[in-house]
Amino acid sequence: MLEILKSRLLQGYRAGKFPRRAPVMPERFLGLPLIDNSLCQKDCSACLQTCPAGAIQKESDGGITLDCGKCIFCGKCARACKSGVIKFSRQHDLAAFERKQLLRRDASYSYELQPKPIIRQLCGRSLKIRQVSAGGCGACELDFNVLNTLAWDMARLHIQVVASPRHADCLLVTGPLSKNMLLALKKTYLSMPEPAFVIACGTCPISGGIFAGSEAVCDGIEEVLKPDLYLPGCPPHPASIMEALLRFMGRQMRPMEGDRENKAQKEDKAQEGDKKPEDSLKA
Amino acid sequence: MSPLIFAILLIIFAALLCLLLSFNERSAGLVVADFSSGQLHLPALIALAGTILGLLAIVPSCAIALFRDTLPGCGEFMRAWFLLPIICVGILSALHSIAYLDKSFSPLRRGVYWFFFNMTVAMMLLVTQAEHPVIFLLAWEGMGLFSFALIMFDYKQKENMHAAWIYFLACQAGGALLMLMFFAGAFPLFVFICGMLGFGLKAGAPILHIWLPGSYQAAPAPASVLLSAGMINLGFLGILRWLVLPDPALAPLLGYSLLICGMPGALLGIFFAMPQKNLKRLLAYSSVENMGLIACGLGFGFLSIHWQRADIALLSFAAAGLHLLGHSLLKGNLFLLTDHVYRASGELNLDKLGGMQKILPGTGYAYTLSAMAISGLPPGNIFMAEILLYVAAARGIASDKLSVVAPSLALFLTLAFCGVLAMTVFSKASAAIFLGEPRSKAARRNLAVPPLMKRCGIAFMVLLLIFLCGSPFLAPRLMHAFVGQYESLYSADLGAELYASALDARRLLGLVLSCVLLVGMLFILLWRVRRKYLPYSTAVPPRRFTWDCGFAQPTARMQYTGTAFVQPLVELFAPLLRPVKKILLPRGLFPKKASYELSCHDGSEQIFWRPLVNFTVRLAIFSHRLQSGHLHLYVLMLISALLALFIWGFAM
Amino acid sequence: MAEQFLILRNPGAAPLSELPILPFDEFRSQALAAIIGRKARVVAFFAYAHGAAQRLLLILASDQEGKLLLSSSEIEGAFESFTPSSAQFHWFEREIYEQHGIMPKGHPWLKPIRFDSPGSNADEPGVCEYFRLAGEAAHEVAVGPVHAGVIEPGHFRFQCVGEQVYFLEISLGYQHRGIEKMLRQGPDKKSLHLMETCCGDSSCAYSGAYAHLLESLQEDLCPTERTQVMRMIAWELERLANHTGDMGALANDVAFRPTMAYCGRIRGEFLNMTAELCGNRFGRGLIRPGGMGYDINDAIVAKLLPWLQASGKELRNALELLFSRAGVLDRFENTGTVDSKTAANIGMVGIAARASAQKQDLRSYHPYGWYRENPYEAAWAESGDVYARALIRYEEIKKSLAMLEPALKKLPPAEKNAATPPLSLQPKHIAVSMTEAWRGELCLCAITDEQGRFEQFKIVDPSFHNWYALAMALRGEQISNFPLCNKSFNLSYCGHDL
Amino acid sequence: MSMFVWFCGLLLSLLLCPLLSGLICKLKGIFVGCPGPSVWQPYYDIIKLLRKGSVYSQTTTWVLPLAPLISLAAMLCAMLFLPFAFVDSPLAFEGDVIVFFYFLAGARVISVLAAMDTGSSFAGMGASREMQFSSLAELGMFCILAFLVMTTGNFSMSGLLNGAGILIWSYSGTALLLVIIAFFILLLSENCRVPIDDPDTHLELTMIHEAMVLDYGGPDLGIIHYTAALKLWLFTSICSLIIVPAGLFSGFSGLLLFILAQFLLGVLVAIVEGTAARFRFLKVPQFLLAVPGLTIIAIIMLLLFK
Repeated sequence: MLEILKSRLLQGYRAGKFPRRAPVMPERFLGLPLIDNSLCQKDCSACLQTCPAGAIQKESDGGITLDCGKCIFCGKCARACKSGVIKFSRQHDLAAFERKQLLRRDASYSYELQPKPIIRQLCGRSLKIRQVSAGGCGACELDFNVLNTLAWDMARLHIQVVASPRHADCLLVTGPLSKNMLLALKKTYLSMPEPAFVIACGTCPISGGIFAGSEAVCDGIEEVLKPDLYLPGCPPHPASIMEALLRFMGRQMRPMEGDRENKAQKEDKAQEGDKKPEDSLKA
Repeated sequence: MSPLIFAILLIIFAALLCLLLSFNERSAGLVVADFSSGQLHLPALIALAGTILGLLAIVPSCAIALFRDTLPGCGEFMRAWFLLPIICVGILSALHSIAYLDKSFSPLRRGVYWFFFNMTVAMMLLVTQAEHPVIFLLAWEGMGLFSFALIMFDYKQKENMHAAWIYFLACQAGGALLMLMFFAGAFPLFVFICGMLGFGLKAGAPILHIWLPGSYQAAPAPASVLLSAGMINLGFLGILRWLVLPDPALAPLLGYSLLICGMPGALLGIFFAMPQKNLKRLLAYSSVENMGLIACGLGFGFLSIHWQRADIALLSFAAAGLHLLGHSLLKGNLFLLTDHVYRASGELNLDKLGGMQKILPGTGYAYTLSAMAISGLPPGNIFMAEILLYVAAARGIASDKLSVVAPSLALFLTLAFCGVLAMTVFSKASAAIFLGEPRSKAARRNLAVPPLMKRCGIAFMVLLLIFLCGSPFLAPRLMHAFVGQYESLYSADLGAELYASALDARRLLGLVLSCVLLVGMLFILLWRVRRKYLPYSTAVPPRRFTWDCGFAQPTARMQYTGTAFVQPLVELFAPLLRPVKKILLPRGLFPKKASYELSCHDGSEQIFWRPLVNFTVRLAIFSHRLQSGHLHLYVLMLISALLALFIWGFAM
Repeated sequence: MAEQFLILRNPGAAPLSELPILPFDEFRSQALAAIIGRKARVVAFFAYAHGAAQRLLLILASDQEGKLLLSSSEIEGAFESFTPSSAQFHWFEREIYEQHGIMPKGHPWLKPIRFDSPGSNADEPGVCEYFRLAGEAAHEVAVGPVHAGVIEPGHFRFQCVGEQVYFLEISLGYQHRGIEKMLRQGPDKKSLHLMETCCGDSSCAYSGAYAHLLESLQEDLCPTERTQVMRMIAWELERLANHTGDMGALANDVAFRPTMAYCGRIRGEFLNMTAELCGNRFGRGLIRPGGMGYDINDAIVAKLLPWLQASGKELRNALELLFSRAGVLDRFENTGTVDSKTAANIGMVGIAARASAQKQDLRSYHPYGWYRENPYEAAWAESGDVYARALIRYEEIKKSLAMLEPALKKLPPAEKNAATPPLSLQPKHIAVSMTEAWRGELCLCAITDEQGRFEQFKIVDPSFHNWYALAMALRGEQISNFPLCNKSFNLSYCGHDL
Repeated sequence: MSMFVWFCGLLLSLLLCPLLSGLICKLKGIFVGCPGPSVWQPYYDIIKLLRKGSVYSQTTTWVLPLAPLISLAAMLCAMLFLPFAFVDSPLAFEGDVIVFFYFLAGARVISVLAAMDTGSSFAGMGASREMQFSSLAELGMFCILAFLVMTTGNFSMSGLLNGAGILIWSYSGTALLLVIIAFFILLLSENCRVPIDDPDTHLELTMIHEAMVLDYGGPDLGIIHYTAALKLWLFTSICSLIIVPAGLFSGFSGLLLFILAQFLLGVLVAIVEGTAARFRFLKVPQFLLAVPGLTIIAIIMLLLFK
């Protein structure tokens, strides 16, 4: 007992500040891509050629569209682009309620912020999640699991993982939906009482991600289930998942567009001074 | 002629007529009524009519005895109390028998069955009636013999014959002991021991219950009902009528011995019921438990008289009486319901059944309710008895004297532990039979169950309900009866005590019933709220599949079997139960086969009877050696015997 | 009969012409002789189509000599199974049968492992003939593919009576994504990312092994000394993060909340350190063939060092707390035991093998990269139970922490930024590269065609060797101990299913 | 007046019982260094579940849909006999203890049957464990009852719990202490707490209570959560009533103390959960058999020193 108390003193109170304070993402973190099509060279397709996931499309007007639902956030395109059309910000909030909102053509942030009213009414203060891995590499699961740890402690924000789909409000799917998981995913969804929601967590369930095109996968879950929330990322950072879940529950109000990036950076600098490194990184 | 004698004669007459007609081919094959499953033949009709008319004839006198307001004639009340289950169970099992004896039985066999059935009933009635030892002994012996014939009705199966022979031996031993009891009046202790053993044999006392599980399992279902719900009680009647009544001085001794037999009996019974796979065997062991508890109640009552605590005594007697009736009806019902299951599936092995609720919904409700009731859950007839005994024991615990506290405490804990183990046993049984998915082809077979059988089940449930609601009124009357019977035992004036206890019991049972009613009302209220006001529950919830982790092909093998359900408890009590496991473990990295089989042989057989038999056999072999046939050896024996006598003579 | 093996050191490549192609009987007898005589282990055994012919390729590792032995044989449609002689082949032969329909004759346990055509005839994944415990009292407990926790899918079939497990069979394949197939004709722009997503928690080990593989196939792709150190940092951070997470999970399974909570958080610290290096918590994009995706500058070193020290201290404290609780040790000890004989029979690798007294660690016996110059002494234990596997993790955590600090302090200076040359692999070569991922031995094997493309690419994840050990560990165990046993192995589903 | 206080106690118990579970979860969080779920989380969960739909399995019969409400009704009826806020229940009668515990047992049996009704191996596993552990716990419970009967000479819930006042503490405090420890073990076991069960685990193979209700969703599950919270409250109530000498407090101070005592016991449960590791299942029976063991020692002490 004494040892436990001693240990508790040493370990300290380590809960993260999210969502009260914006998370500080690592220096080299690749978040929301910002596209400046005005700089795009017409005859250049360096980004297209280098993208391993085929997320970039050249549009007829000369600009490009980056599909976050396909992007695996490797950053190769930003390095390949000599004219600086593509930049990856350190912004973590990537989730969207509609698939088409993931197509990025500019630097604005125009995601819908409010979920369907029923979700907020029902799950605003109690969201029970059943997670299903449908193929994939297991990294999304790991980073989702992180939300259970001290630093994130999603239980304090009314989110919990439950054992049975019968207990769940929401199905969180990761992975590109391997053919072998098709039936299991359907059965899990069918086992949930109404109303049942679906979250596609990670690039894989949205489009198949890096595995798109393989014979053994279905290229995302859309052909089986219509997700109520799309969260790109490979894997999404815990902060992204957390933000997405909160937004899904209708509990996270975004600061309006425009000043977001600046604000985040300012906060960064302000925090760096007074915080220990481990604290700033954890959040 | 009293109605009882008339009934006995009528039943015997019907039996003889039935037997006579059965041997005549023409009349034996004469069909009187046609049911979906079989026909009712003339002899059977006669026997059936005899039984039912006879038993119905007793009802009025029985009712008068039970509800007469004045105290005298308590002997009559007791007799009526023991007659009550025989009447109920007799009529219903007779009706069930019609459906039981379907086309597969030849008319002759039916005739024989009915003969023995009627004779058994008649002898049981005679046993309750007999006032003279010789008649009693004759009736007792007849009851044993005729029921022996019923048990060996299905004589083609070897194990049935084995069970029947053990039963026969037990009956003969019991009869012999009782004979000794009646004709050795000079030695009270000897009389007592003989009587206890003799009647204990019939009442399924621990160790002496050896015949019980096998014969219940072997007998045809209606006969099992007769045995378990009617005959087994008569052991207690014997003890009350022939042991205590003639010699009230035996009461304290009887109290101790009943309590000392009853508690381990109850525990052993329920322990051995736990791992049983055969449904009827499980019920048989549960009978041993219930008999143990009844013995506890009676024993505690007699002890309390000895302690001069009339209030405790009265409560205990009322508890024992209610328990006896409740057990008879519930056990009868459960045996009959088990027969429904057997009819529909041809299977009595718990581990192979499952999902029968969908095939036999009515049976499922009735079984589950009866199972909950027999494990002592409220609102059940057994609970009504047990709560009285609990209160009695608690009053004993609150006493100042250690000699009172210790037995009360032991009884209190025995009751609690038996109760919770019985809940385990019966939730295992009803879950394994009725709930989940069928575990074998048999459970999926869905053969027709004759409607008559089902109606018998309904009748049982109605009777149970009537007696449940009547229990607040019956309990005080039981107290009266016992006071009247054993008035000589009480030293003080009983009037006030009796009045208070009767009031206590009536109030307690009434309150329990109203609590149950309250729960029912609360439930209905909650149910309506749930249905009406919760947004999504107004719609009919979709029926999908049990959550199977998303696996493609879940099978019925993926549910707990009855044995698996109790496995942890059986392992925990393995030193007591000594389960015999035949396990072939999977060997090596890629095993070819593995298997598991568990059986629990009767504890008394292992610990007591087998060593006893072995010892006897060894003794016999040894004495056989002395009989070698050599003359000189006999001479030597003669001389040594003479020598021994000489020495003894000198020593004196 | 002289031994005919192509001998390589890890990582190594050789022209395909040097690979002996033996008649099957000789191939078989030599392989078995090497397994018995040289105490060699099966690292990989697979079939591939070479033109019209079907070839079997076997890679053995002799730990004491630090050598890899390669041999091959041409067969037609079927061959005599090795499994009855050596159970190490068991899973590989099932894979061969499933992938190519080549029948290993006499295989005692031929069932699909990934439910992928053509060898598996199942309509639905996971549906096959399971071993049964006979007797009416016996029942099955089927768990998965969708589990109660947040873990990957797999199907576990327990043969039980009540709480007692008599047999466990594990059926995987739900995570099958066809990575090996997608890698053929590479390397292309996807290849590295596919390697990193073979098994999400071992991204660095995979990308490292892949880098070594390409570096051995292309001579001018030569990692600098600084690169070697940086890779080691990535690997050991990965190891630390995963071992820490596992210790927390083990604590969780015995419901010991303090250590579970602390380890969960500290694992995050290690992941965040990795993210500090490359922006991704799993080290994606950090290691690439020929060099590193990102450099470690002084600012990062200054940030990481105190961070590492603090986290290390907290971690030691959390683990000491765990190992000091009698209740925890009681749960750990004698639970899920795999004895050393079984471990050797099955051919277990990694921490699970080291916990069952198998002295094997690629960093010691087949050193590669940084470990070549810096000898590493493997930790091992005897008892083979959950306790041993936890203890090995604790020892390795201590060792990793001890390696990381000096490495970070004394990073070799950055060399003049020489651009990595474009990829052009040697044609008609065979290359094998193994790294000790945190779970154990990870083996990549590539065969290039005339254009220097991958004609065949084989991945053997450590879990591939170890899943059967988990099944063995559960025999005769209580079913309630399964989560604990499972966590103590913590095998990868996706790494196995690929 | 006292009747009004009792009624307030009853009402507050009905209202506050989920808060106790919430508090335990919160404290467990704080114990390891994070905020933990909101104390109101159980309320949010229950309200949400009541508003959701449900799905029933084709395998199930009448037992599954009825069981949660039967359990709740039985539990509600049983709690009428408790002397809330140290005031004797107006419904008390001799023997109501038996009704109380048998109603609880009935609730347990019906939920076990409901679990078996699904035909799922997990539910069967949970049911089998529940029956095993509760059989042993019941034996302990009745030992404790016997002890209380012995000390108070009364056999109604109110008499037993309120009677165990200053007197016992004064003449056999040690015995009472043993009994309280024993009862606390029962409290942990009956409410599926560490070290017997882990309410936080979500692994099918190790759960007891949660494994049994895997197939419930929506309103039924909400009712089950509430019933579980109520059961915990009933047990902490009994525990606090045994500990606190009744005569000392009356009226609203008693009510206040009563509520406070529940939450203090909740803190104790949280501390146990925060520090203990869970037992192997094979060891649980030994742990549970300690209850009758301790109580019988207490009874012997009582007999010796009375």
